[in-house]
Amino acid sequence: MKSGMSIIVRTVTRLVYGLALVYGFYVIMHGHLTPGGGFQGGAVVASAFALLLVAFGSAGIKGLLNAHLLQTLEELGALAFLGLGFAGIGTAFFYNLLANTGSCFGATVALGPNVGPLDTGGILPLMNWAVGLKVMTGIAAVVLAMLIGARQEEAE
Amino acid sequence: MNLGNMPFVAAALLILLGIYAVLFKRNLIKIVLGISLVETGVNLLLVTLGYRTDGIAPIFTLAPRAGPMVLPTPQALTLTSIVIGLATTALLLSFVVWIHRHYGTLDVRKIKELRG
Amino acid sequence: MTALMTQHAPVLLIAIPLLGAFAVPILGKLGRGARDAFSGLIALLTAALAGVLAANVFGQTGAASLYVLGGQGFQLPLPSGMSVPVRIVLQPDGMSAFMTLITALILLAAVLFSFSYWRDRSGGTLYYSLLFLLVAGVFGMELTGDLFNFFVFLEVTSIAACGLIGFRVWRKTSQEAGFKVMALYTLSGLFVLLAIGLLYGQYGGLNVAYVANALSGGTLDLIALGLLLAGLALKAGAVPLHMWAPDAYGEAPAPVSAVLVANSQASLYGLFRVLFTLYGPAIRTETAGWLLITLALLTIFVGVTMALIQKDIKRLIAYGAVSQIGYMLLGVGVGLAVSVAKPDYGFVAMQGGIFHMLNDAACIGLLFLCSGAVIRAAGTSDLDRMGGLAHSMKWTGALFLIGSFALAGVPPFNGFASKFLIYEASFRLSPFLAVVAILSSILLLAVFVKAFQAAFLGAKPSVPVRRTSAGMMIPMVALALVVVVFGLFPGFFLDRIVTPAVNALWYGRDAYIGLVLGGG
Amino acid sequence: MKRALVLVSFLFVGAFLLVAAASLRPFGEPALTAMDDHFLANAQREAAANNVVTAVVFDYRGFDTLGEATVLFAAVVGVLALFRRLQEDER
Repeated sequence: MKSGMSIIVRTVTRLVYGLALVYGFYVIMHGHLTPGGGFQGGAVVASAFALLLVAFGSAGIKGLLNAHLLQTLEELGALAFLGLGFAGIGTAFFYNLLANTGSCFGATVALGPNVGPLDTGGILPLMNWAVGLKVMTGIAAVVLAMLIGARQEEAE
Repeated sequence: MNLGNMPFVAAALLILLGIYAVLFKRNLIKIVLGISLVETGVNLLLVTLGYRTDGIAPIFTLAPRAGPMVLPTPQALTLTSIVIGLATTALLLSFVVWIHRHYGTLDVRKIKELRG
Repeated sequence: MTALMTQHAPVLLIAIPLLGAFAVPILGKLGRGARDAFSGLIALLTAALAGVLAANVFGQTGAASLYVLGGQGFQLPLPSGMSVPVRIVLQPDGMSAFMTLITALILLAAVLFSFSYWRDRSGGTLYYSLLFLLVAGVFGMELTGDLFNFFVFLEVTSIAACGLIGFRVWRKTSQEAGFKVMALYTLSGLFVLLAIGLLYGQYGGLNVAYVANALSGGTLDLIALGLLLAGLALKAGAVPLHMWAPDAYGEAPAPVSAVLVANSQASLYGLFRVLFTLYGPAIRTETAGWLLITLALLTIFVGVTMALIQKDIKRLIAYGAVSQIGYMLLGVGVGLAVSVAKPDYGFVAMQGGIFHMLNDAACIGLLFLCSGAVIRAAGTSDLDRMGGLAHSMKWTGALFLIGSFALAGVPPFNGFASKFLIYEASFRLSPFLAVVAILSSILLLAVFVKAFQAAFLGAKPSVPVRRTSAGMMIPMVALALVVVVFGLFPGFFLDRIVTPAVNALWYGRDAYIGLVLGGG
Repeated sequence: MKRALVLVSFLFVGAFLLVAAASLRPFGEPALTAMDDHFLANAQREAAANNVVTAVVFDYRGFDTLGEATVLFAAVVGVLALFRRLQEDER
């Protein structure tokens, strides 16, 4: 158990985790257009991390991920989200100040069903990214911490 | 009782199953599972509350037809409550790991230093 | 800058502790000095904001004000002729402002105390982060005017509190308590969420004022009320749902126990808000009032009798804290029972119950901080194994005694001021209530004097004790000052802050609804 | 004795929940939908987002989402605190 799981699991993991990452980032990026968003996409990305951890063991990914780095990134994500909330304080906290302004993500949307231009949503896509960063690193940190905690117990 | 309300009753039954596990099971992991079941039941109730007959998902990107859409608020609430459920489960399981380390068991009858 | 602070005080009061919580772990990498300085700064800023908010609200004699999050204007709940508020609203009124003052006071004391109490422990940055999260959640619960938002902040407090209860992982009991409390908190949160779901399903809205206006008092509303009461009473630690409270207060680090009391009080605030503002005349308030009174008597009785048999100093104080929840419930319950006829003594009872929240936070906070100093000095929390601490810790002993007297309602301390109002008013409703309340207070005094004697008097201990450092002494003295000043000049504070808070609950329902829905 | 008490309270809660579920309005026919209809009608205009759920989550109820992110943050900090590296005197 120490060095991860069997060769089949490892091979499948090698094949799948890249796809899972791409899909997760897609879900985050299109959160304001298609089903999904920061939380869901972040969870998909984190599940790719978790897959790596399970298949290769915590030793197998050493150097790639560590709890400190993940924690710092998570805090940055949380701060970014809070900062986006503060950004609208000229009008009201959490005011969507970029929507329909023509600037970054500021294009207007045609009413009713449409193809979904990416350049819309105001601060919604930015929030999706902030939350996505927060969730993927947060869940990965939890999984890593619990795995290391369980290892310590086995060693005792 | 009308049969049209069966989805709500199903959610209530799921909640009850969870509460049953919390009250009558002796293994900490099973208690955590029971709590998760209660959470799932509540989430299910929230989502069913938002359903509108023949409604489509409240997303305009390439929507199949311009019909009634289901209510978006319960979905947003459910999303929030799912994440909260994840957070509680993670913390509960961490406590379980430590309890196992300290007591060497997960049986609630043997974990009772705090009484009175 | 000042305009920003005044206008946006309600949201900043939640956002600033959150900023602290998110940023402390990053700044903590610079070292302990940076961490402590930043934590202190955040705590001070939060307290200042609570002061600004209180000045605003009490300046307008406790009338509610609005803050619409994310709206075109932050004071516009219903733009362009809508009938339902669609955005989340913060709606601080006299009662909310009163509660934020309590929380800010306890936060300041706890953070100051932690500087030296937590100096040589691991995980300091995580500790401060969780502390700020807990406080941000408490502020959110107290300020929000939205049902689901209330639930979210309830869960923030639950999770942060349990992280702190289990923080000392090397103690077996702390992990047991952490699991137990987390499980019960989660269930209480889910009850609240279920009730909110039912109300949403029925009325299609989540705003407190909107739902309050729409409530009809049918079967489903009563079921939702039952779920809300059960969930919030559990979180507040009222008997028979108190089983988590002594574990939580007893196993958490001492300054956290003080904050947990503020957390319980926030749930109690939620309970009062549900009963007075959300439901109000939509239910039979006499029945609800007597239900509250029954809970109150049970809570007082069980709290005091269980405190009698405790050997552990923190569990003893914890049961004292449980019994005090009963006094608050008694005062407000008497008020609720007569809230249709609105006689004078009902108002007095409410004043007593609400004022007691502040007094209880101050003296229980003081006692918990003292217990932290005592346990640190004696190296044990077992009352049978300590003694003679007064030889080297005169001041801590004196402060413990002040806290005990205040808790038991001995004049001239603050507990007397509020308990006297409760005795007086509940006597008018039924003498039996007053007798139980007074006898329990006397018993509580005996319990605490016994604890004082066991810990502080007796022969000088053979091993040298760790004296209370100045950093721990300052917050204790500050809380003791609050205890004494509120006891000496109760009338001043009663007029300035308690009466507006009571008015908000007792008379303010129509204004609360009218502020959001327009009209009146 | 204690088990009987637990059983009785369980049955009580069960009856309570089933009555609640049965007395809710009919499934699929929400009665008052002013708030949700506002979201459906105006999310594209006000928040410029095709996904109404995302518009509700991040725009109309953005503060809830901040709380939700905070809950997750609290859980992560709590778990990291439980599995932190302890000092020698804390084992």
